[in-house]
Amino acid sequence: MNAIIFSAIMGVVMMFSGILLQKKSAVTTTAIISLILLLSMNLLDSYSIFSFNVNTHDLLHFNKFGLFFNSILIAATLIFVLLCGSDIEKTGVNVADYYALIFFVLCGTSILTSFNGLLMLFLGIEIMSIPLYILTGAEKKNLKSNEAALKYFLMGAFSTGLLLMGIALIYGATGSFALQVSATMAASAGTIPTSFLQIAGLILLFVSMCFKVSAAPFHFWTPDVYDGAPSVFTSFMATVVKAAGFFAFLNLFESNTTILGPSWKILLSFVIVATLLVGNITAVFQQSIKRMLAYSSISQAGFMLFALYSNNDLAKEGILLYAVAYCLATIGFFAILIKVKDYTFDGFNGLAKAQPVLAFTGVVFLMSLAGIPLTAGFFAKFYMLSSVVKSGGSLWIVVVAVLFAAISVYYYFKVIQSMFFKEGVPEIAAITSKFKAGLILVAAAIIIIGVLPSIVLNWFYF
Amino acid sequence: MNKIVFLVPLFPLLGFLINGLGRKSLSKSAIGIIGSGVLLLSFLTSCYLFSIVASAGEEQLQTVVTLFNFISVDAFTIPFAFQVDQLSVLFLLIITGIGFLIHLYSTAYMKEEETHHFGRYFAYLNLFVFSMLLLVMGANYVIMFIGWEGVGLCSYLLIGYWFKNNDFNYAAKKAFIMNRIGDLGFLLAVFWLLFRLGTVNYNEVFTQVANLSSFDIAAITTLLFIGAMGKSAQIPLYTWLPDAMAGPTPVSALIHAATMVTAGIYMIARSNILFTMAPTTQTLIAIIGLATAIFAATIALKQNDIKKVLAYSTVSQLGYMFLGLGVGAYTGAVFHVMTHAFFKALLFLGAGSVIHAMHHEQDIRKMGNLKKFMPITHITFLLACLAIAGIPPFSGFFSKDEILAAAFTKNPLYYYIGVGGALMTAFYMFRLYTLTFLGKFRGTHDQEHHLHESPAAMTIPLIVLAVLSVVGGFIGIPEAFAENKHWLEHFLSPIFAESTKLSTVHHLSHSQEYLMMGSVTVLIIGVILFAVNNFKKFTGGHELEETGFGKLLQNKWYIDELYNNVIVAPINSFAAICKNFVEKSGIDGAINGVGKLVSYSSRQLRLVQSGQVASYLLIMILSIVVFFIIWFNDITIMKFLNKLF
Amino acid sequence: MIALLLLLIPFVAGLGSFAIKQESTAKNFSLLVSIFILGLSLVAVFTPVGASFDSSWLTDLGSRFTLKLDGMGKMLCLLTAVSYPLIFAAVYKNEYKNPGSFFGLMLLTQAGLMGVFLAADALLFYFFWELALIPVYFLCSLWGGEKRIAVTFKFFVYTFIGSLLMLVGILYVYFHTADHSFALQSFYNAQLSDHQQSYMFWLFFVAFAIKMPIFPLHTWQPDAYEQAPTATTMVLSGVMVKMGVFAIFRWLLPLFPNAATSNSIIIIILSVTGMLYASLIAIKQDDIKRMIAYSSIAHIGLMCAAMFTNNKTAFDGVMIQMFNHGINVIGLWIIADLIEKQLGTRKLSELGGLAQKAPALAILLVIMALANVALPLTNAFVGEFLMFSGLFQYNMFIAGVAGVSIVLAAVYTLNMVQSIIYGNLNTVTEKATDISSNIKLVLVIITLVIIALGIFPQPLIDLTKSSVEALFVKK
Amino acid sequence: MPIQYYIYFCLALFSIGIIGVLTRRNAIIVFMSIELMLNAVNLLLVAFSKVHYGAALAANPNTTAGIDGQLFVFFIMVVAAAEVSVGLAIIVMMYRNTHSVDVNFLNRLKN
Amino acid sequence: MSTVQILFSFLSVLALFGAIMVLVSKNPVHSVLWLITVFFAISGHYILLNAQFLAIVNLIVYAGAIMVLFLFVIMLMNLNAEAEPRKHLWMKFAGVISGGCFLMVLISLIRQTTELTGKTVLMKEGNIGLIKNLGKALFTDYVVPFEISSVLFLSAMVGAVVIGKKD
Repeated sequence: MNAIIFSAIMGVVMMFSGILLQKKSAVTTTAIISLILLLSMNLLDSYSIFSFNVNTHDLLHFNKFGLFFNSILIAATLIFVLLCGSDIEKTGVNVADYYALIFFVLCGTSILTSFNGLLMLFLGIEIMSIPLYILTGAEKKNLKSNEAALKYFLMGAFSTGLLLMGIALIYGATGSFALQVSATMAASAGTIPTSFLQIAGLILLFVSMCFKVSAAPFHFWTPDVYDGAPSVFTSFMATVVKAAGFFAFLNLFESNTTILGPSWKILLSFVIVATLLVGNITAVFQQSIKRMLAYSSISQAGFMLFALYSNNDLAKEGILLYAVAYCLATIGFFAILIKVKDYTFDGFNGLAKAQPVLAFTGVVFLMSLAGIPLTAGFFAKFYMLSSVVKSGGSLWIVVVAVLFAAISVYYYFKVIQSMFFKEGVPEIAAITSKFKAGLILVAAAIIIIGVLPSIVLNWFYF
Repeated sequence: MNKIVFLVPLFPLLGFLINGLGRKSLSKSAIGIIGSGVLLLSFLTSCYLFSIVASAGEEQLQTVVTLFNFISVDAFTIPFAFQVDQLSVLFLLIITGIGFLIHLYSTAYMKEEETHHFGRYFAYLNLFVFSMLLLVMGANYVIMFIGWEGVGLCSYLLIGYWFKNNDFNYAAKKAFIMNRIGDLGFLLAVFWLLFRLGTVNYNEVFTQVANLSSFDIAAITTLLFIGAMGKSAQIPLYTWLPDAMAGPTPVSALIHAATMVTAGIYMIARSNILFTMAPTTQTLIAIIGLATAIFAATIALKQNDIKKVLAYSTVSQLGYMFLGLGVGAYTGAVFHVMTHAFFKALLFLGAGSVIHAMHHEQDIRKMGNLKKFMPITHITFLLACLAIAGIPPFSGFFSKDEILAAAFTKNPLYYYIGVGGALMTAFYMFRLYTLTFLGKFRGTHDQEHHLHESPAAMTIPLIVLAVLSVVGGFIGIPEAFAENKHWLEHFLSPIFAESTKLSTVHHLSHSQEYLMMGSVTVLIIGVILFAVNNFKKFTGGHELEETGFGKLLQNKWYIDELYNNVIVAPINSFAAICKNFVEKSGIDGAINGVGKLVSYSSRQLRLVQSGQVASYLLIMILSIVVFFIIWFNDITIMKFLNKLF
Repeated sequence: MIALLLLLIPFVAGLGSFAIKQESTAKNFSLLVSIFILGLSLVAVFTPVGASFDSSWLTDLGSRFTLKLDGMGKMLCLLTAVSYPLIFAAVYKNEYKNPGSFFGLMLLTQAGLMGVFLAADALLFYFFWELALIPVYFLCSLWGGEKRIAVTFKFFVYTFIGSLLMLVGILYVYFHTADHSFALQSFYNAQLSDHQQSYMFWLFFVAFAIKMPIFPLHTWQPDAYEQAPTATTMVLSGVMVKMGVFAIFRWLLPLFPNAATSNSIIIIILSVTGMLYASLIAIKQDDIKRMIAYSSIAHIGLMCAAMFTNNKTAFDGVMIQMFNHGINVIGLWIIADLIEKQLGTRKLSELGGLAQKAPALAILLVIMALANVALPLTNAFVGEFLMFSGLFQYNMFIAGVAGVSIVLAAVYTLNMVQSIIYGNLNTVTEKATDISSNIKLVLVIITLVIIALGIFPQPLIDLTKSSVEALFVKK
Repeated sequence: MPIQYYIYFCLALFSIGIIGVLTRRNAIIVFMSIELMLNAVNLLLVAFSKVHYGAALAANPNTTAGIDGQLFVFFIMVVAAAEVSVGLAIIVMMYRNTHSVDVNFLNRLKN
Repeated sequence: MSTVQILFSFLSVLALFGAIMVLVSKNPVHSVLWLITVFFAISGHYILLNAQFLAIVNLIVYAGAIMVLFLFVIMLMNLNAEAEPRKHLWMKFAGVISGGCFLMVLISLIRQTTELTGKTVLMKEGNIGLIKNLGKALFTDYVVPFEISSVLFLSAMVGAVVIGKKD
């Protein structure tokens, strides 16, 4: 509960900080401090040392997994603000409001990591999405940003409609919005004739969640929105929000899969393969690195979906690890991307000469995204694949996945090629040594996790 | 048999190292002395060994000496061992003895070479002798194979000695590759032995030969014979030998006449038991040998290059030796190897001296009447010709006669064809002799002006060899003339004991033999006289254009062209197809095709992202519909998927 | 402990070398390090079996940081350790832009190779398998020829796909181990039905086949060898290729014995086809480097064929051939590089007559060439002899067909020798000079090794005997 | 009144909303269609709530079963209101820049 | 045919007709007005279901606030019929078709359900829809979401400010 309450409060605080503080940097500092506070509160909660216990009437349910995941998200946000704070300031005038919105998003993620019913799921998603519509359109004069905002909003609202229809049908079948009920029905799904209403509802729910985590064929908003949104917020959206979405997805379907029977795996593998295909294949031919990353995030989502495919303990660990690895790498690389004026591949030519630190850390991030060993990304993918193999899932989908992973190497390494092997003079914004230090730390973290992933997981298991 | 055995190959090896490394620093004379000195040393050592072996006589003497284990794996162990018995010691004498003479000869013949090339020459020569000794002394097939390939290498190096001339290089390469083909056969035979017997040591192989099925033996012997074909220039692998004349003449004398080419005969004689137990292979050998003998002889009839003639005669003589092996006359074959070594080396050296005098002119149509200018060469050459022609009592007569006699007992047809070959031999040899030494000189004037007898270093070997080729025959006097005077047969009997047990050779009656010898001799003399008279009055120029059959012969039956068009060219074009089409378009094309496919599909898939909200949502809705449909008939889909994976 | 050192020293030194700016310092540093490692590996070779290292790594996954040094590992570590000083010495006079990184990456590669040869844990093995690859990617793309980026990238993706497939295989086997562990031993004891084996077998084999490479997965190799900086090419063809061979011995055969035997005929036929095919193409090659590349494909093909004969003799042959081929091919690359550096061309048709200008080079080249055609008393002969006799026992006919490659090898190798050193000088070769001292030294060392191992191959055979025995104990 | 009727009716309404979203280009109309969908859902929820209530009523006269459904509708309305404010703000912003509310007018982001 | 059924069918037809008119009418203002009609019809349904609170809220929030907002915006932009250019016919066609498919699929699914048979909606009576009960539930069991929804409004407000504010 701490996270929800405090994120809301911090949001309000940020709103006022805009009025009270003149200097933008001061606002950023406030945001950082309050994020640290939020993180510590959440951790305290997860260690159940100090936490507000409100009787939520089983609408919310806090378990260690969710809280830990939430703290990962908050920590990712913290890193994001630390690296990109200056760029957030550059985005527009009302910096404080952006931070406020970010905190509201965090409130939404906190709900999504602890919801115990469709009602809170719905609210959480909405609380998470609405600020994002705004952040997407933050660059008001930039038509791309406008377009992105409009598209995101319309499609988001539409998917909300589908979500609600799904919820309604489920409610019709079960007479309740609680997860357990459908779970219990699922338990006895074998005996009683499966309720078609519930199935229709679940499928619609599945679709709308796929939309949220941008899984094909419901991914279409992703490239346009990520591309159009201000890069800072893109990196936030692509990491924190998507991870939260995944957690909700996992949490929602953990127990309901059996209702759908065999078609569940079929639908899921269909979605997974489609996602990997669209993500990787389309990314190959992009000129703009930002857009390439948008597609790559789709392909990453494809990998994360494996956690859903084989929902076992390895999958849970895997999604944790994946969230960490993916957030670190993506935030890190976006931080570099933002510094470069030209987002095309040629814009990166000769970066290794101009800014060796950026280039080298960039290589680490990209390798982690590609899943090369010695980086966190490898173990993320490794856990996902092993969870599938462990669940006795059919091997062919794993093989397909690794083949697409090999394709993903293509576009990630294209960036490396232009950074290292091509001549050019990239235009780069001023780089502070603090920023470099931050990058190096993130890269170091990625490599450490890449060598010893157990530190993250042990932390999770205490 | 003590460690002294190792000295024999050791000396040449040392010579090779010293000359090879010091070829820049040492002076010519030093190189010459070292080069031939080491041969003399190992010749003396071999003489000593010979004395031991000879004195040991009939009773088995411990012949195998192991140096160390070359290869030792679970399946088998291959010792680095030498075997010195009657057969190998005989070859040792031939190799080191003639080798020494030829080294000596070379010191004079190669005088004009630059010092370091001179050193290189002797290094190669020593290396050759070393490998040849390995070949002969090896106590198992692998060591023999080491020498076998070693001599091939040296002949490659020596044929291509004048490496600036690319034709020579091609000749060298041809020699090496053709030998390799043979070697492959040899190697497979060795594998077969290892597979069946788990050993390649002569003693064990020959004792366990009973364990081999007849098919195995036939296969092994055939493969070995293929090896011999390559090395000893038999049909169909003979074409490298005439080309090998590109090398310096002493090399031709040593390698391509006296020693290396007889390796095949040695190998078969060495494994005589196997061959005796494989009659089919024996017939094959006999036929091939005979065919080669005749075939080469016909070619030799029309050659105008002095060395080419000798080369083809070598091939033909080797054919006789194989005929001997084929009909089971192992002693005869070895005997002929020896005598042939004498007179053929002599012929080559004589030719060398002629060429030396004629300033590297090799066309006999431009020579003539040389007897006036270089008497010693002339006399020795004449003796050699008589020997090879088989005029009694010259050495050639005895050895060839022995083979022919054995052939007759096997199958008279062999005999008659063999005799035909002998007559041709006599003809082309004396054609050569006449054109070179008799008649009137047909060369240019300054050539005539410079004509001179060769220096002592060259004439001494000639004389020695001449003596040998005259008297060499007396170590193998046939039964017909004197009972048990066939010293060689007695000497070698332990080697061929097993085979003689197996093969029942019924000897001819003496009267028959006299008749045959007499008639053949008469015929040969007739041919000789005809040849001499015919070519005495040959005067240059006209009759160059051969026609019809003659042309065919002059062009060696167009065998080289045949090989080029039937074997080499197709392989080349096939390789070209592999390189330019299969590799580029086929395999690599497929690989790159995958990449192309990816980028193409990427370009197509981008268009789905049309940027229009409506189309996005449309696809969403449709896919929802699809989901429902999937759900409706999930069972069938499951079945399908399970069938698929 | 010594195993760990073999792995750590190049790794740390490699990282350290990035800091070095001056060319000479970088060269000397890396040379010294490599020589030190050589000494270390010699110690390792002579220490009795059991030089291993073990520490916990991923306890919850059941993967431990286990290094094991058996006969085969010893030999290959020795090969790695021997080849690096030679390579560094050979390229000592070459110019490199930011040499610190170059030699650093080279040393990192060495660390990766050592790791592959030492790892006794599947996951660890996979780690090093990739770690050895990545520095090579940068080496080739940064210091390579003009088409380097595309070619190297093809090479990288190609091998990466292979290793990913292997990863899937590893995972699958891992979940079928009794004690859910990646340890080598428990992998050996994994219970797999023949049906499962046959799938896993191919997943693993493809990875190794691409690395070796085996026809028809070889097309990355000639381009890569041609484009890579020669020092890297030497590592690639001298040592890295052996990773595949090693991996088949260490992982494939013990893990899936039944699948190996049931698929052996397919693979042997593939390899033999590859041998002849590569030899034919080598005959037609006009580019020295490509020719060497194809000849090396042919040799590897023989090794691969021999590895599936399930025959001790052949295995012994493969073992020593791994070492010998590594040494010989490095020698050939040095010469090829020398010629290119000196005369600016690799076209055989443009060369000729070097024997007059550079007799020393000529002699050494001839010896290398003879080793390449496996002439007796050169080291290659023993290996090929054993492999062929093993293959012969597997199937006479196939052995006979494969034997043709002996002849073909003679053809293309002699072609090369003839068109490089024989014949007359031309405008290109006029300016040739004899080889510099450092390269002469390296080549002489290689020559001595060639001849020494050609006459006394037994030590190598004995070194790896234990590993061969182990392969048969399993079955 | 059988529940099926309600379901059919609401689904029809919902589908009409979808069709509207798919076929109209005017952002505002599209948005209105979405509101239509939401309303369909609302009605369906209420209907279901009454079904469950009716089912529970037999057992217990003063049950509150099904009340959650109606509250859910309430929350949907809340969210809808919030969405409308934001959505219209975005549309207005776009109109400011482009003087058009055509969804496809801005088509910079594609492929 | 009871009055309830008559009312139900009338309202439903009205709603559907209005909904269709929303789509087909060229002039946005007309569409808004038609949508309001739909909302009224739905409110009628609520009353029929005796969900009085929702009926009122629906009227106030939707038909009142939201629709007025729409109308306001439209008039502010004075969009008229020509404002919207023609759209490709096939796109319209495809839209209708896929929407229809969606409907068909769902309906066919519902038709197969055995569970719904005999389930009837309790019309007119039933007091859960009354403000008293709803309010009690809202402020006891559902207080948390209720409070949280304030965050929603807050963010919406901030958002509206951020976007609307001139800078």
